[in-house]
Amino acid sequence: MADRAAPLAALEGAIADAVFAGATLRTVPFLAQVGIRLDPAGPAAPRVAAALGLELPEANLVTESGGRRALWLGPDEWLVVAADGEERALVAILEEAIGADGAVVDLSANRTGLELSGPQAAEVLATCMALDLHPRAFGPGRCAQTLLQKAPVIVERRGDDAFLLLVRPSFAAYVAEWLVDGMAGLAADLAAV
Amino acid sequence: MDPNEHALHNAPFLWRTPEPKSSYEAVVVGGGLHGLATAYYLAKNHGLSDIAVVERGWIGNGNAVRNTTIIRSNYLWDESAAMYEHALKLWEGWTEELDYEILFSQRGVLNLAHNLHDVRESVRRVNANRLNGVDAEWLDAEQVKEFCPVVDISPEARYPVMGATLQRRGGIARHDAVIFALGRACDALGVDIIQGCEVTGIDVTDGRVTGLQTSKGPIAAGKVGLVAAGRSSLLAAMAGFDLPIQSHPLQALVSEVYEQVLNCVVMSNAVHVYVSQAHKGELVMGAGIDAFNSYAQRGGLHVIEEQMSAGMQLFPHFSRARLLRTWGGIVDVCPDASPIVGLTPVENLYVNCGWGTGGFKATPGSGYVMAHTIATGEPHELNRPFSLTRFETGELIDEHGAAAVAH
Amino acid sequence: MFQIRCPYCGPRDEPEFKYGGQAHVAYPSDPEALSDEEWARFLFFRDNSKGRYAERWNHAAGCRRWFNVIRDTGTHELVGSYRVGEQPADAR
Amino acid sequence: MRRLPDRGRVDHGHRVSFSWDGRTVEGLRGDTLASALLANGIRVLGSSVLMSRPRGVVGDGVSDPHAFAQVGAGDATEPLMRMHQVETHDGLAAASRIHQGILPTGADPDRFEKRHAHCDVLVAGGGPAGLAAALAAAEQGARVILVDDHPGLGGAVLGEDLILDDEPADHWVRHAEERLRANPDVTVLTRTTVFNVGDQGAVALMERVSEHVPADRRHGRALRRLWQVRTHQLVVATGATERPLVFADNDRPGVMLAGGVRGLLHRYGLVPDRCVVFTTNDSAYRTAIDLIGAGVEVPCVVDVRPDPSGPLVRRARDLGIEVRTASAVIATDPDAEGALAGVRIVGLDGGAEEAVACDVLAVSGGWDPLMDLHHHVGGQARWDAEQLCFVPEGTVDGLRLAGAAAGVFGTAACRRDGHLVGLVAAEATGFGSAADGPAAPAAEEDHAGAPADFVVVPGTDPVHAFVDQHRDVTIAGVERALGSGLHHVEHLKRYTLVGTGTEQGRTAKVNAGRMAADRFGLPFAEVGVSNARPPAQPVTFGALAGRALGARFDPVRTTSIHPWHVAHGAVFEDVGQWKRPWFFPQGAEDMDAAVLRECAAVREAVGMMDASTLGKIDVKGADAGAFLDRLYTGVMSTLKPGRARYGVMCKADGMVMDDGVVLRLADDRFLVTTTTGGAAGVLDWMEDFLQTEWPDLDVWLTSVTEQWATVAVVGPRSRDVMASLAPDLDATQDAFKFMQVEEAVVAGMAARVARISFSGELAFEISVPMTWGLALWEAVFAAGQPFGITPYGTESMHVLRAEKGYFIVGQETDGTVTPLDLGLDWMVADKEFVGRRSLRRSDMLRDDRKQLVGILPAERLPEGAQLVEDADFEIPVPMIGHVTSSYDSAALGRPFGLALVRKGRDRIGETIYAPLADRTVAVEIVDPVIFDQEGARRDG
Ligand SMILES: Cc1cc2nc3c(=O)[nH]c(=O)nc-3n(C[C@H](O)[C@H](O)[C@H](O)COP(=O)(O)OP(=O)(O)OC[C@H]3O[C@@H](n4cnc5c(N)ncnc54)[C@H](O)[C@@H]3O)c2cc1C
Ligand SMILES: NC(=O)c1ccc[n+]([C@@H]2O[C@H](COP(=O)([O-])OP(=O)(O)OC[C@H]3O[C@@H](n4cnc5c(N)ncnc54)[C@H](O)[C@@H]3O)[C@@H](O)[C@H]2O)c1
Ligand SMILES: Cc1cc2nc3c(=O)[nH]c(=O)nc-3n(C[C@H](O)[C@H](O)[C@H](O)COP(=O)(O)O)c2cc1C
Ligand SMILES: [Zn+2]
Repeated sequence: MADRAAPLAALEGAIADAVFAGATLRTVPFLAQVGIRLDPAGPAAPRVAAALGLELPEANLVTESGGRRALWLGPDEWLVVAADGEERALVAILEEAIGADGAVVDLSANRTGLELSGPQAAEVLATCMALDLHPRAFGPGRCAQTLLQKAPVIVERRGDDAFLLLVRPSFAAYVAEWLVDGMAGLAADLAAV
Repeated sequence: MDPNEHALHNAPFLWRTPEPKSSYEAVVVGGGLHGLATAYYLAKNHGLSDIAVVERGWIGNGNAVRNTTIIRSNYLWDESAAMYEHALKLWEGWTEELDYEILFSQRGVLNLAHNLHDVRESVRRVNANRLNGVDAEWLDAEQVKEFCPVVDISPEARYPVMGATLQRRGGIARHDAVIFALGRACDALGVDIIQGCEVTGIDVTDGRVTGLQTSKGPIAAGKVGLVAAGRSSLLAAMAGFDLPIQSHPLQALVSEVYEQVLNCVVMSNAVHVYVSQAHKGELVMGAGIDAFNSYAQRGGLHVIEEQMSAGMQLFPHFSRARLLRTWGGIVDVCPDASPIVGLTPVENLYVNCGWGTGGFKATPGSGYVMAHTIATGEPHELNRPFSLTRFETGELIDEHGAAAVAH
Repeated sequence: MFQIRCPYCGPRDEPEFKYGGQAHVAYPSDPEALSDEEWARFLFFRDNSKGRYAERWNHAAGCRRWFNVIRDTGTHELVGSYRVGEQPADAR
Repeated sequence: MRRLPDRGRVDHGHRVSFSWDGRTVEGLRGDTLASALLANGIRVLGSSVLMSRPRGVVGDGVSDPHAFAQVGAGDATEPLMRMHQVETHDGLAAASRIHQGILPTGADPDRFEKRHAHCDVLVAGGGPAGLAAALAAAEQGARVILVDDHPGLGGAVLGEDLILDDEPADHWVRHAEERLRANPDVTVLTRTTVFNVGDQGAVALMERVSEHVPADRRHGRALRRLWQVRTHQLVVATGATERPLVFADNDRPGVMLAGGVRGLLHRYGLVPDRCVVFTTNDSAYRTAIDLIGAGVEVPCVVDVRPDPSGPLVRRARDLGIEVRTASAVIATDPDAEGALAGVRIVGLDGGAEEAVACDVLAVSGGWDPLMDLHHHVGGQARWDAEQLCFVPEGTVDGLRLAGAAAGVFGTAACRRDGHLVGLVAAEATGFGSAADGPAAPAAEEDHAGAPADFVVVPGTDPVHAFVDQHRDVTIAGVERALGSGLHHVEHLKRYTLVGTGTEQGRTAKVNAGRMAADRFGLPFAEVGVSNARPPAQPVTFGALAGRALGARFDPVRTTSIHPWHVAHGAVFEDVGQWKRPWFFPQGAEDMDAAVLRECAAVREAVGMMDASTLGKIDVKGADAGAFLDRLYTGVMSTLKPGRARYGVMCKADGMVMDDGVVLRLADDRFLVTTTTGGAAGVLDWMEDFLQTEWPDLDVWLTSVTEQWATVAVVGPRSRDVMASLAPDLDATQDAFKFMQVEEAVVAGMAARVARISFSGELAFEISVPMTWGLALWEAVFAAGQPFGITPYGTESMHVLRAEKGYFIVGQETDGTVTPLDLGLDWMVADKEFVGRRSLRRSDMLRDDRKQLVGILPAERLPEGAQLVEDADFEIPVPMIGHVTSSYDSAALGRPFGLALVRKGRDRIGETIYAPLADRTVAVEIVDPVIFDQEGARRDG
């Protein structure tokens, strides 16, 4: 039987070729991703936190523990991200914790990952994304839903020099094209200095 | 050599600058193209001699000087086609009639189709136009290239050109010249053009208009026509009624001046481009409408950036053309993208608005029917369907979906 | 290009948002009870004033929340934003 | 002009060579195109477009009305480049074209980039004011971006010989720059123009990244980069521009602005042989003084003022320069080329005309603060009757002006002003307090004498005295316009074209306005000048488009099965951003043949289609059913878990908005499907009602469009395919009914299977997570082989549904069609839903509305054909409808279609006509359901 297909399989070569001293781009084809909808002031919030072993973060923040992260997506919406394969277990414990007080949806195939790291990672993003990435505004532990050109993305700062982008598969090639192109431009700048 | 031999405008006299009289038989509020055309036909066709146009700024300062001057009449619905075709026929005689070089150039208007939906709707419109007596052709991609060689029709394009409608009688005219021509013609027929005169109140007694409050004092009026485009809602409010109008910024831009590269008007709804090359040589392009309400006469640069990347799809070698100037107008958008021309809840008060992004082309027809409406108190056959009451009955003339409505 | 403060995510650029027209216009609770004229007013007539204006925006590319903004339609000044259910006076 | 070996900021030891109109010219490193040509004795740059008069360099900056050239070759040629901005380098190719450019004819070989940036204080202009503002704000802790359009910082300082703190002002500039560059929160961008100011601090910059470098040393770098900055505060320190005076033949090459002549000396070491100065104010005396210092002959300074007396005037007199007071230049004399050979000077209170030979006339009519950026966002100006220029009036939120741009003209005063404005800007964005900030540097008072209020030289020949040199507008032209009754400067502009040229009349507008004011005896403050609009300097279309070209213009969205479609030769259709297989031609098949084959396969055996692009929304919560009832015309709350129902949604105006199948997955969970194009809109629409109208409903919406890939298996043999794919699923009619939903293992994958049919045939839609879509597709294809499974695209899908009379949103509907028009009365339930009230409006109740019908035309019609009542007609003819869908049917063996026809349902059985360009086709109206009217095929 055939296997799962990585959404950016066809672009792996171009992505590898784009890497330069300033930044590295890598695909993260599969991740467990589970959407949570609930009222943060309601009864389900503490149950979910307990079940996950993770507080649900406040606006624009990420909480992390035991290989799971919760990303804030909206005032009553989070995305739990964990290692590929964990989605079934996660959905089960979350369904259980939430019961009738919210919604849990498996979204593992709904987005794919792109990891951008390196000293110029933020500059690469600045070629195609308007978000203020200054450490004062968007330091590690922060996340946002925003636009990368015309593509909706979730961006998470994973460290001083590292970002994870979660992208709908149908937009992934477009997003990768922009990042690869931004890297090419910065690489040319670097070469010319 | 006298430099004025080159000048475009060379009329020995244009118009007087009178102070308002205390009363007029009829007053047109708004000295844009539609207001001037209304006054012109009131005097010319209906013999009114005691009329004024009152204008808050200088005549033309609204959308008249801001539009991309595209003229065509190939609208989908019968009511629209009749109105715009009437206007186009008048355009065809206006240079002579107004005795002024308005540079009306019937160079052809292409509306490109980029997907099957566009193709279907374009063919639908071409067929409707023909049966309404409006010239219309459907061109396939090769024929588009033949008619307008600079358009990129390569199938690799993100949204390849699948064909286009062509109205050969469509084209452009020099908007500024039309203002001068109409101002002069009105003045010659005795119309008082009163500039710097903002209407600040409308006097209504027993449901009937009696006069105006203005920044130059009160003016009594037997009949009043509101022809104020983007500011129509503000005026209607003064008379105590509402209009189903939202005022949005619409931006346009011109490039620097180049040797001729573009021989016709090209429009594309799907890719959001419309462009022509004016007689001086500048490329004139319209941008998309900004989504929000505004009276600020400016929009966001991102709209223009988007417009340019769209432009590069169709005209890759305009890359080195340069943006010289951008500006915004206030367009009066109706829910069905068709104008409102006719009676109001106030007796002897008439309204002409809602032309939104596309009223320049209608100028002569709009003035013609508005003058008829004011003079007779009844709509002309052509504007009867464009009544304010259609929103109640649901008899809309929805030019959104089908008719390549922008401009 | 506006910078709009989403009451949930903070300030973001205009392309992330979708405009929703005049705020505080509720869908009629009993449409069938309305005359054609009243229904037409709900469907097609919106305030189009110059000056401070309460309007709706949706943070479409962000948290997907609808919220309200007070903006000056004459100057583009953004006075403040507030959540659905709050009043214009709450705008900040 | 000639080059002094020891002057200017050029590198005298480094020659560059470039071409001008095809011939090779040498310049120095640091030269601009303008300075290099002048150094080579090239005074005539070209001729004016209307009057064909020779024209030359006028100033040393971008406001120059003539210094434009066509630069670059081939597809990289760019028209109307500012010569003062083009830095010469080896290999540069430039040509004379000052007023009308030529566009390339091929695609642009160069790269234009964009970059986003954010800061607290953005400073436009790197002169004394801007530098001081940037320093002050940065020292208060603000994030600062400092922008200047020259290659180096310093602004006017670089074009002058100025003293600041008793040393050359350069020293201070260098020191300031070092401090700024050492601060990690400061970005300094040179060769960068602030060209647009928008709302809430959206500022756009254009950086010239590599165009000053020879092409072979660019190494793939961008030519230019558009910076999209979001700043909290904008400090506009863009300096001032000099105004010319109006007299006969003032357009002759050699007639220049006094500040420009100084600039050419101090920047490039260029000097004239003999230079007359003509001024209304003190500043031009610097030109005389500096030129004398450089050893140039200055026969005289012609000053219109009767008794000029400022310190600079005294210094000039001390240096022995002749000052002719109450005098003016009334005309100029040409040399053989038409360039300047001498001037005619007259006394303003009479007296004879005197000819003075010179190769340059340095003119100053005063200075105008450069406030364009302030005007971009609606900033106002007022006439300053003392300084005789427009100065900013009030400020716009978040924007402040400093230095010469604010009407402050002394160098030390500019620095002081910049410092203070920098502190205030920092404070406004939360950094420090202006009151406690670092002390402002001292500034002596400006002792300049009062300037004269003077524009046009009386008695000069109006036909050859230019007001707008770029547009060839003369005094005569302006007067003719004013004489015809025009009163307003904006009319004047549009009648004469003053100020509409490439440089936007920076040197013309004030003088033109002044002439109008004088003519009508109105205060200048009232008359004003025609307005300024973005961009502050022209920007290339390509740079505005940036890298959003080709695949980066608009996302190409594809499903996970797409690679298979490509590998199997599918022809694609654009549906919104999606690429969907349109048909799968085999061999040399054209579309018609492929579609007939595909349709036949579905009706006779089995077909498969990628349905993954349909929008999908997970609707969860106790009130999910009630919520859907309010949005769909039909009832969803009565649906049983495990069942599906088709639904239609209306906009509030009662017109059909979208449609799709709703699956009830559990008591509290539905899966809503939408059209491909409608997905985002429907979700927004639902969220809107949920959040703003019915926040008390317990409903949660989540988009799952891309979570699921869906493969439709369609046709009489589909049950056989299912049996082989999912042996554990009982797909018999009794166990698995139409509109039933099952969870099952399909080809080893956990899947959801639903019996939904858009073709009238027995059909199964199988959904698996998107990443498994391709695997599922391949499994279905393999399992279907024994039954002749045939992949089909959207065209066949459309034919099959049309045979069943199913409409497509956007094809049968166009925003004017209600569910009742489509014959969906049975779906309009007797309960409130959004849009219902609209269906009762009088126009909706008319009995002659257009209704959906089937058509059997005598030949296949184009979609979009219009329909008329009679075969014989004259134009204009009333149209009673149009063809919305039209195909050849494999099943019927004939062409058929759907149409919207006035009173259509009453006309079934009648014949109407479709007039085409060259013939008229008879069309029989039939029931919309043309094939399998009894619905016998649905269950296999
Ligand atoms: C960027 C842009 C591009 C366009 N392109 C096209 C195109 O290509 N083709 C096309 O057909 N149409 C186009 N249009 C639309 C077209 O410009 C308008 O529909 C048309 O000009 C409107 O008529 P008008 O000229 O009378 O309006 P305006 O010129 O706006 O006239 C209204 C006048 O009323 C005056 N006024 C308002 N309030 C008062 C008051 N209280 N007292 C006194 N006077 C008042 C205003 O000052 C103004 O002069 C475009 C519009 C814009 C903005
Ligand atoms: N009457 C006079 O004597 C007189 C008149 C004007 C100026 N000046 C002198 O000029 C100087 C003025 O100092 P200042 O700092 O105000 O101005 P400045 O002219 O020194 O500096 C302004 C800088 O901004 C740049 N600039 C302009 N528009 C720009 C844009 N849109 N984007 C990027 N850069 C842009 C200019 O190229 C220049 O480098 C002082 O030295 C003053 O003495 C004197
Ligand atoms: C068809 C057309 C052509 C134009 N051509 C030029 C031009 O060549 N140069 C120019 O400076 N402006 C040109 N403009 C723009 C006007 O200068 C001006 O920006 C516009 O009328 C809006 O007025 P405003 O900018 O004063 O608000 C043109 C405008 C139009 C509608
Ligand atoms: Zn938000």
